Amino acid sequence: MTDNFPVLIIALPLLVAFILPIVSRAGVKPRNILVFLVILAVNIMLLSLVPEVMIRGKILYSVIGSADPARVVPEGLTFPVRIVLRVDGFSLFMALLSGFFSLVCFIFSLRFIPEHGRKNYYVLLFLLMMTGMLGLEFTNDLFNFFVFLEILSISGAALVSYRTDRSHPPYAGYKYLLVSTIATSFFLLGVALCYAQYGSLNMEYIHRFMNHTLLDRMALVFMLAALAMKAGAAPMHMWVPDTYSEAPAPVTAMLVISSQASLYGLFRICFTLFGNPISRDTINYHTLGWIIIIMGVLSMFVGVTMALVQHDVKRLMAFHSVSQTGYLLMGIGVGVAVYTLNDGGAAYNSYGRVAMAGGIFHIMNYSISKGLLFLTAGVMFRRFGTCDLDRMTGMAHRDTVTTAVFIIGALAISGIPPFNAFSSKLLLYESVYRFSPVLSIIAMFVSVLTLASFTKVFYSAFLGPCRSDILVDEEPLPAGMIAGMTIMAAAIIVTGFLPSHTLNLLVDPAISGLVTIF
Amino acid sequence: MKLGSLLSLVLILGFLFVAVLRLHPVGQPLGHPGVMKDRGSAVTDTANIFTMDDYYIRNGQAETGSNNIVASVVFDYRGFDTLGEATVLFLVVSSISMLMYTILKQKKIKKDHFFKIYNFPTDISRIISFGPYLLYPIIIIFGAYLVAHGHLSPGGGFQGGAVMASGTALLLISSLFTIHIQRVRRVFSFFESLGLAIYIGLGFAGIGTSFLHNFLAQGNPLFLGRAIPFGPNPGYLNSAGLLPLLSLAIGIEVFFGISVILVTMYHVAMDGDIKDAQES
Amino acid sequence: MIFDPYILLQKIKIIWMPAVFVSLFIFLCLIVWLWGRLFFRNDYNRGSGQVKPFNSGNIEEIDYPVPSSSLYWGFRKVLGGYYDFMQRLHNGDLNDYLKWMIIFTAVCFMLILGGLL
Amino acid sequence: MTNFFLYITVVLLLFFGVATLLFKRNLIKIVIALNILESGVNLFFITLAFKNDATAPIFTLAPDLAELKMVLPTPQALILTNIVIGFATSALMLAFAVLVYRNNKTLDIRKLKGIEIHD
Repeated sequence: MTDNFPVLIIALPLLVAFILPIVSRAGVKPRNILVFLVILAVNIMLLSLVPEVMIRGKILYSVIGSADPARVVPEGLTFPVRIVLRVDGFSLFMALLSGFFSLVCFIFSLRFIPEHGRKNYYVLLFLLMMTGMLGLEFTNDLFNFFVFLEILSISGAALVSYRTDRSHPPYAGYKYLLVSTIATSFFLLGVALCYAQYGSLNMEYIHRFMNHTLLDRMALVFMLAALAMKAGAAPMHMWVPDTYSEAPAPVTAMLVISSQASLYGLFRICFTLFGNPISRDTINYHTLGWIIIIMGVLSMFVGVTMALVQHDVKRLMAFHSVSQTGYLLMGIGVGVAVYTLNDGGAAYNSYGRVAMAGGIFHIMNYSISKGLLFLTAGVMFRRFGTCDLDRMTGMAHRDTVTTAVFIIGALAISGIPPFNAFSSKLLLYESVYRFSPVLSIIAMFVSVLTLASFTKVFYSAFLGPCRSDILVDEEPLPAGMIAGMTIMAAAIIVTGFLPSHTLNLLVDPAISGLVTIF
Repeated sequence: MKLGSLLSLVLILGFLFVAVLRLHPVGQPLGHPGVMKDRGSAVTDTANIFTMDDYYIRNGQAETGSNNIVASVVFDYRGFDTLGEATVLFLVVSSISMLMYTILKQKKIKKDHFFKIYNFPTDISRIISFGPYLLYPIIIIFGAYLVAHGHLSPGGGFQGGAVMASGTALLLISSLFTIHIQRVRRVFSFFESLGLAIYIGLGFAGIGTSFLHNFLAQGNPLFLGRAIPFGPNPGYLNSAGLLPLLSLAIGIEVFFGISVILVTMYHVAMDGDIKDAQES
Repeated sequence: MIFDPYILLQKIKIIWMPAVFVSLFIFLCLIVWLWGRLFFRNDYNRGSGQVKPFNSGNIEEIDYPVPSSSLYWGFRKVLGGYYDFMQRLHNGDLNDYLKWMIIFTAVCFMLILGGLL
Repeated sequence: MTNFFLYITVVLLLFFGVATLLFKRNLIKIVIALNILESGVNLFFITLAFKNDATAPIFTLAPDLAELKMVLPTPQALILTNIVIGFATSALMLAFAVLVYRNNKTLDIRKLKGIEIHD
């Protein structure tokens, strides 16, 4: 039965989503219980894959529809003929994050989103968004990747415009969908170019026979541009604040992790698809790495400087996600740049791998703390009915839990010890310094500005006199919201205090899964 | 900015033209010329097969029992993609229902109001008001034919479903059917879920081997499991195992899904017209 | 390859142990607190006017908190040119967003395909 | 060069689609441009699958095996998927456009861009 877990993880939420319109006629409670159970089941199945994949380092394959699901390539052939799911360290790492986020955000949105006829659709789209992420992370087939990317973007766009009664959200949804659709169209063009030469859509097969011809490079550029845009990297990041600021808070947290899923796709493309340095005439990995690094540095700088002057709290945090995405890109970019340097792998082993460890570890740390901060932004919105920091004051008098978790999240994302992002940022600074000192200095500077802008949020929203005349909702927070935020904060503290265990258990297998192709 | 983007566009165009020269000439794709040679009765023949497409053409009939190789690719070899695509359609139907929820839940449009706006059906031509009633059964039967013969001839669940949904569009623009939109939408969305549930349920039925495994293909001829030889043949309705069933499920889903989209959009348009009429 | 973070961190001459850091931090806090209790001035009275913040100028006009859009105004003013430029880019125009993507694609084409670098 | 006629059509379709996306300012026209782009990609796939003097990959009532040639089946399956996805995306985008129009009474990007400027 364990052989079927990779496909069950995707198929079970799909089944529940399909019957959800019928179930939700029975009432709110059965619907919530069913959805909660299925998200929990997905998480349990993901955790049950951990010993096999993470500890024993096995790569699980599941061929959908085949008579022998464990055999990827049929006998007598050199290529797979069906869609193959591949669970390695990196995909399981990202899938664990997605599952965790879905659970927390679902708990948070149980009471945060008011009960309304539309909430049925909200739950449904939420479930499908999770499925899209998981499918995108597990699949080893380029076209299947495209399909799941499309599922992810459509559900995201619909959820962004959940508050249709206000004038901005539909336009924000339109923007998100347009950007995603163009990205996926470009991606599909790249897929077509690959298919034209190799006659296959399987990533590992294409990797094995990769020639790095002109067409391959063209496909690489199309995929790179598409996924970087989807992930919100620097010159193409302008849609991020516009859409993140209009979505409800749990959806924004999900959007954070979904942009990480696109980033996952980008890294996969760089390594799993094009990362074969064996053939004669390869692409210049140094150039590719520097493109990613420059994209990352631009994202960091532009994101944080723009965040500093915002006074819409969600817009501020959205600019921060742009800037933190830069860290990830920088770490992986250094890894790509030294991946095939002509020194026998010395640079890669001494600091390239550390930089990648920092980058991948920071994916986890950043998304958890940023998710937490977006959830607290949801609390602010609930209290004051607006996201404008000018009209907020004195939340610390009333919501002590929110204040505490906000402090934890803000300190964590600014890289203050002993929270988790410090260890990943430390790894990044130290290794990137060996590669190019300027990058490291910029990264530290950006960290300082991050702390400055969160100080601003803390000052405006939490400090100051407690005024009940500007509050729109004075009820104490529901247990679900507090539980969601507390789980996130606990995750920050646990990973912050056990960085070496997290690195060993999760990040190292992730790098192995990303770099090693059989 | 404008100039820069225009220059970039032209540059990309130039690179694409260069790329075109590197692609294989039109009409000569990858593949082995021996793929069409006669073969024995083995289920899987892997001699002289070097690309995925050759594999499908040579073994699709024996493995899935479907004469239409595209259908066997869509529903068997890449059935998971089809599931994703059906999910996309379902997703869009749900999204549109969510976005238009407040508009759809407004109080019902009164009959006389409706007639006042559309001058309907008093000064409409007989052909438009009664023609659809004649055409509708024909369209539905043609769509159903496409769905049922998906594994034998051009067509399949998506095409047949889309054809049937065009019947809904015809009814919408021409008949009194539109007054009963509210009740009809719920029924449609129920059947849409049902179609998808059938598809994924058939997928789960094969989970003993693997998800979406075509376990009926080489089984009893009574249950769609008739084996067919390689090469041209007249086609048998009781072949191809799960394929006709999956095709049927997708046909149901697409028909009702597109119908829900059409009905919702039509309702929204009508609502806008009423608002405009009230404002003017 | 062995991937022990301690080895890894020693390679780059850094050892990071959160537990040690936190205990050290608490220990230092204790020392500072003790030092303050022992050697700081004792003539600070809670009930008196000493606790009020000192505001120069007209006190009646500043009994409200500074709005957050006025925070960091010096930063904003010094880098005014930069911010004006950036805000022109983030103006919400969809076409501009897509233009940036096309420009990025073209630059990548030149760098990776054209081999400019 | 006649061999490449279809490819050149694909390139031109892509070019016009992207150019329309960049320089048109109406939300509905942008949806149309996306459809043009998607048709370009679809045509590209079909062109890749084309084989000279070949029939559709269907064995029902096909010519004799000796003179039978078939186009590649996979791209046809892929574009079938892509067409449905493209249809679904355009439907959702048009729904968004309807809502934008109802809320803001305009479909012009230049007029819409003012609605969410924050300092």
